[in-house]
Amino acid sequence: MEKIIQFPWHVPFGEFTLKLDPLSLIFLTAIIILTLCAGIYGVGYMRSYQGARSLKAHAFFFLLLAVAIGLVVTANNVILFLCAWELMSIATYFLIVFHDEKPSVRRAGFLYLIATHCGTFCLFLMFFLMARTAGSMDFTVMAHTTFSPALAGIIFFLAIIGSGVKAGFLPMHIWLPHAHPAAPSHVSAFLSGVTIKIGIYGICRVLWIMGIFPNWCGYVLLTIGIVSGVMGVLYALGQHEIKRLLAYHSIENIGIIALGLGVGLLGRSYHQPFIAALGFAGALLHVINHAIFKGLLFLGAGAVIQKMHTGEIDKLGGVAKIMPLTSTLFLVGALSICGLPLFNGFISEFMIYFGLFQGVLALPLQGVVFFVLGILSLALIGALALACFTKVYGIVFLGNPRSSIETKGTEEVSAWMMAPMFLLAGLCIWIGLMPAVMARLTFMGGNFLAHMEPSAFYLGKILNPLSIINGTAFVLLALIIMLVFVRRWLLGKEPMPTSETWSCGFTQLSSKLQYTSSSFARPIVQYFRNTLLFRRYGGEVSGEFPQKAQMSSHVHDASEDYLFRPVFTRLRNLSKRIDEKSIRYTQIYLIYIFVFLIFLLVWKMRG
Amino acid sequence: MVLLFSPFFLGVITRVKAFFGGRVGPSVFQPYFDLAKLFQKKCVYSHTTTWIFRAAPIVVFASVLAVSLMIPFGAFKAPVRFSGDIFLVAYLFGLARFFMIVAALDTGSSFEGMGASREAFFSCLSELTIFMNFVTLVLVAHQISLSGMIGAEIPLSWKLMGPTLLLVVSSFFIVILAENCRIPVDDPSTHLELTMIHEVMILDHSGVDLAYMLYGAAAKLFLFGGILVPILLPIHTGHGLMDTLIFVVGMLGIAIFIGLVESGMARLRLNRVTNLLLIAFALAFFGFIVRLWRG
Amino acid sequence: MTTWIDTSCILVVFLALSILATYRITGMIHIFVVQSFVLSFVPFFLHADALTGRDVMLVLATLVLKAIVAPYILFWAIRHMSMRSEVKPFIGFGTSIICGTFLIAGAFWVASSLKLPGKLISDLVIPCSLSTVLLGFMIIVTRTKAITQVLGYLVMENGIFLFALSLFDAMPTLIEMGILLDIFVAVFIMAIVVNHINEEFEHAPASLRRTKMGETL
Amino acid sequence: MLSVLILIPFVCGLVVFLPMERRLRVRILCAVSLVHAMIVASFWKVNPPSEINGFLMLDAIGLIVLSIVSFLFLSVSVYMVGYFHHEQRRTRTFVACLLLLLSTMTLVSVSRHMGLLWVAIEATTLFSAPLISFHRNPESLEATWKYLLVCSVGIALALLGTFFLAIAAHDVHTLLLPVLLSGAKMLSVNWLKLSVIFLLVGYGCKMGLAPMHSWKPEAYGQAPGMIAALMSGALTQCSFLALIRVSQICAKTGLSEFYASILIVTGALSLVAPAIFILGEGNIKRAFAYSSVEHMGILVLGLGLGPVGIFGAFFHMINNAVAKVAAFLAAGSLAQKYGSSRATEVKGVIHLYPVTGVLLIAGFLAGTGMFPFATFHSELMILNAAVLSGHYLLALVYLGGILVMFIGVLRIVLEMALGKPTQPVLPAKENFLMNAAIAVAMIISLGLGLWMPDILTKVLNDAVALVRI
Repeated sequence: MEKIIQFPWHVPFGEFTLKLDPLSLIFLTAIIILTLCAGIYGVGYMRSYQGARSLKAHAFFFLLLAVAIGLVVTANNVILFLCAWELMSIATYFLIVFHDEKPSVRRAGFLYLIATHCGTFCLFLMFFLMARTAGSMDFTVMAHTTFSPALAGIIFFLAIIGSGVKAGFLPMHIWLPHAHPAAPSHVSAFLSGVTIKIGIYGICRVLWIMGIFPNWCGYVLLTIGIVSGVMGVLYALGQHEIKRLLAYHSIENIGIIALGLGVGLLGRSYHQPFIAALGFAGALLHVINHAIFKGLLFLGAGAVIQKMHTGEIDKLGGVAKIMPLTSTLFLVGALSICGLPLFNGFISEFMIYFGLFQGVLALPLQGVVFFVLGILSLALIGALALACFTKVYGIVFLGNPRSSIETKGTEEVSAWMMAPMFLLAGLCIWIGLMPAVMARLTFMGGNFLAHMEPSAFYLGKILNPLSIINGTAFVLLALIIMLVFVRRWLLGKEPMPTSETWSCGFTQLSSKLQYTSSSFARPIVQYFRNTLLFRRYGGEVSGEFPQKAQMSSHVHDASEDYLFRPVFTRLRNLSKRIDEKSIRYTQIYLIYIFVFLIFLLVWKMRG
Repeated sequence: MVLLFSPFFLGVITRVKAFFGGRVGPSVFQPYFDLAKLFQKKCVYSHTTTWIFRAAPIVVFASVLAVSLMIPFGAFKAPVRFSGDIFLVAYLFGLARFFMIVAALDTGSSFEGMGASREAFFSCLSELTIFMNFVTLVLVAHQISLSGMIGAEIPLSWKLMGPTLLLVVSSFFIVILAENCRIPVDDPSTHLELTMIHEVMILDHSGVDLAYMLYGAAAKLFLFGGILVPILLPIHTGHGLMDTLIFVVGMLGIAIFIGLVESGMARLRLNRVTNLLLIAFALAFFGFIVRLWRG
Repeated sequence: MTTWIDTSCILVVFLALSILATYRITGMIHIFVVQSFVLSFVPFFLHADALTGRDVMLVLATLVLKAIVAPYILFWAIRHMSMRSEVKPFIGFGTSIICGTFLIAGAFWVASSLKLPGKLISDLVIPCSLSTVLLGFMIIVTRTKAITQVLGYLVMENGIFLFALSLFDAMPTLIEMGILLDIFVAVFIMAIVVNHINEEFEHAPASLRRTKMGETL
Repeated sequence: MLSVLILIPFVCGLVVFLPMERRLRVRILCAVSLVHAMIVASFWKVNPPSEINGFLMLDAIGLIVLSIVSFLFLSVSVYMVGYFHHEQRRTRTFVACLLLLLSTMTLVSVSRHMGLLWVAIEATTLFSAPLISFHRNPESLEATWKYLLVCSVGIALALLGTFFLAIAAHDVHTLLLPVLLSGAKMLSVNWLKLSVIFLLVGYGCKMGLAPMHSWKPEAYGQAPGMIAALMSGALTQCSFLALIRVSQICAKTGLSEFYASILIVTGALSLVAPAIFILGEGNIKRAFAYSSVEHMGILVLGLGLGPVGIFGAFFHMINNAVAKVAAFLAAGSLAQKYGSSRATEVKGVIHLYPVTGVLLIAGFLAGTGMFPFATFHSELMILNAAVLSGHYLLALVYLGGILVMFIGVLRIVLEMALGKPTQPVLPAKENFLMNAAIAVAMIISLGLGLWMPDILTKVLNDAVALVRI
């Protein structure tokens, strides 16, 4: 199953060794799918900028990114891995700042680079610690090395931070909701679908290499998954901009993936191979699934933004009538991301649920408690995601337009942009209805991560329910078709009468009176207001004939607004203050020298 | 089975309510008449709506029917049984809910949007409770399939895990009320109140579509009852007809009890509903803890 | 001859200390001239019994550079800039002297722990040169004007030179010439810079003069 | 051959003082650096014989430094042809000092005598000072003054250190390096220790190590871009060469531990100190200057961290020089066009001057150690060395310092490179020669990052072997 390719490469400690194992294969699948789709889409999407700015650089960096990511997941040498990792970060940066005339985009890019750099540094340290123990920079050699539990703990910690920044675990996620909306849509799709998954790949690779971790690592990973998942989707509910919302959903899905990995890791720690394989396989399948449906959603959102010239959910509405195909495709994506049956999201969530329930039955008490928390949060995530995507779909695509948009009937985006969306939607449904191929592949990956021999027994144990689900899905489809026919038979062929929306006779509706996304999400956001730091500004109306009043509400991202930003600002101010002081007298410079000299003399010449 | 009996279930509830309201009330078969009437009518659509609006009733009804395949009714074993079908059940209901909400938003009315928003919110909490109950039941029965959970082992479990099951049952009952929009949460018999949830979402449906929706809602209530009854009445005579009879009696009992609750309680204020659901969750969680304690 | 060398060493340190205590720049330069003068005759005392051409050359070069050229440039710079001849210290003169004595004590303490391999010319050379270096450093650090800093640097170089004399036999001549040359050029360039600073200073806006340049000049 | 190499620029430096046309001077400079570079290139094939009683000799370490110096002068002189196309200034002192600087820096890299080394380094200080005050405004004069003062004190301390070394070597009777190394057993350890401390502080001033670095932001901020490039790329490496020589002596006398601990402390300070200042900085050249301090810290750390670190340090010398030359030259081009190098006044360069903008970003990436550039590898090697030798805390400090520096410089570079363009003061087109000079440096950095030639590996290994015990 494993294939190693070697090329000559002359850099210190570097070796150009590529290895294809099940893990890389799974990630490569996602990469190839999305590179193709985002690339083709980009051709259409970027056409409107032709002439206005140079697209060559953009294309170059896109391809560079694709190559670099391919290298990351196949590299078998630390240095090569890190090189590709850095290359990926830089290429991503230049893709993000395509619209560099906007301050928000520049800020997003800045934040991204800092965040990714922090993460990369943790990886440097982690890999070198591993290399020191293993005495080699080769992943295969490292995998055969035994690490002490304390070191394994440290490495785990560094891996979580290093890769977690890229993946967008809470609270290291702050760059993510800025960067994804800033980039052109196909880049967002790629970022969300693939680039952040590379963080997951990093963790997976470390999990594979290390073999044995202390038990607490699994619990930490599980907790991170729970927190990221739940908070991600809650934040998403509070967003007003469609791509930002999708970005927070990426955090949520990364949380689900981390949850799966945590299940796998705990299964491994407690020597429950089936649970381990299930958790890992579920996480890996979710990696592919998320790449597909999130790609689809971002591409759809991009199409909407290109036609409507805004991504503000509360300004959109009724897009389904203007872009029926896009809206249908977006619906497929939305159903998939909510993890509903018939679509691919369900399959991976099913596997993780299955692993969790198996764990509840097999693990000791503390494991049971954590797994139950996992089940509950997964349920909550599912329900909240559903709320969120009914909101997006309902507000953006349905109803009446909320601001004046001049349209001439239906107006779809070009074929370049439609084709990839069709492909992705097709994949969603394919995996949803016929999960066997992908399940087999990811289960193989799960086995690989769980360090167990592929066993037909376990494979059957998971494929069997999946095939029944498969059957049920077809029954459901049959039922739907039957009901359609019943309806047609009952209604006859003639066209149905149409009228205004009735709403209990509550007519005379202006499109401004429609429910907006903010009001739709308000009960939930209000309910979690203390967790989310949900704040309203203005909006008090008083008097019998109230004056004009304004109201806005906003969900603050706690880790950004109350953790990272104040620290950075403080540091900067401090730095400015110190600088002004020391600049005034040259003599102070000389005193530094003198003091240092004395210090060295006292330190070294005492004996 | 479901198609046949679910409107009857609804009829019983209405009848009980009427009885306690001091009225004679409609026949227990009245829902059948309603549905038959609706099936003959044509639909009226708003200009605002798209195909989503037309598709939603079909999907809702279809997914509820698909769920029914996984639930045993007395002697009738569930046609689809596998380890892990509980997720499919939960998420099929999710699919139904998704389309219901989206269809409501499709009308572009603030009225229906409001209902949709509430539905989305409350379902989050009830989903939590449902899964909590599932976890407890799985721990009790050591099986991850619905048929297994509420199947053969329950009589034994009542002896060992009586308190747990009692808690699960009570919490599940609240969920039934909430998920099916019964009285303390929602009022199924009125439209024009600013505090309702389910009914307001289907305001604009008419004719066959409305029939599908109503039928789906009735079936859903029936299915929830179907999950609850085997836990409450874990009597297996081994005789097919007897078992079915016991099941039917159980269902009737639940219907009557729901009717009683509806008659005896007033509708809760909307912001109290969350508390009710949280109480349900707390009950479920308590059950789980008791299970762990005994385990 | 050791007596003479000892006297010279003590004198050099004492003169450095008195530079620290001087109020006027011209006064400082005068003292510096005396110090250099004393210093330049040390090679004579070193090899009083057998004077070589190298010694004579060294004495002459030192005398010319340190006692004539360098002070001349400094005076020239002062005249050119028409600056007021007051020393502006960061810390008062009294404090400076007390600190200076402490530095001397420290230098002697440090030197006590260093044993010179080979033959010693005088056991005072190393502590005295260290003291001079430290005092020169102190002049640089505690006085505000650029020209006093140049002067402090020169005092420091004198200290180092005194030290170099103790190594007279170990080091090739080339290096000593290099040192002298370097000192010369250093002073030269510093003077030019001081000069330029002054020239540009006239045209600089007032705000800049106060905030940035004021302290260094 | 070596003395010729020193004499050519020296003589030409004197010739340039004669009255002649402005352009001609720059051309002479170009020609001299070209010849110089070609001769140095030939040294990679054939090692030149030693001269003047072994005072001048080229070993592997010297070869590395000499090549850096030569390359930097070549690119700077090419750049200058373009630069003086727009600038109407007197070039006599400027070009003459440059040539003399080249001569003295060559002397530094080939001298095998600790005293001669000191003389040469002192001379470089003197010739570089007038270059800083090129613009003749109060700020640049003030900067020159600070540079001179700090470096002179440093040089004085280094001289004291050299004297101490001479005392330590009393029984060897010479400061010639080969003799010192072979007679290492005869050195007096106590005096050697004292000497090492003084030499480190003294040359550290010149190199710009942490507590002694304060002249750097002033000088680099005020000097023209090309001078800053030369100073940060070549001049500092000359002082580092002196520290390497000290390291050689220490290795032979069993003082490696002693020296390494000092180097590590100094290096760590050099990583932390600029990080404190960089976040509040707004001037790109000053920011690069802080970055230069940091890189000096990295070099010194590498030198103190065992064989892997030493290899990394030598490699980093080359990489840092090349990266810094690109960064400073690009910043210099902008400073010439906009009359400012503050991020508040220069924006959107990449739209107005695409090539310069790209080169600026590339220079920044190379300077902060991002992958396609070779700096990445050398920084990584030194980190690896820290981990291998068990200095975990140091590794953290190292990464923290680099990170903060990255953030600080990134902020400024991005503000300048991207965004809505501001109008330049001197609305000239991009000059081909200026950009070409930067681009060549960038290509070298890129090339080394992707592929290390065998000959370079060999020379670096030779150099490491010279320092190792």
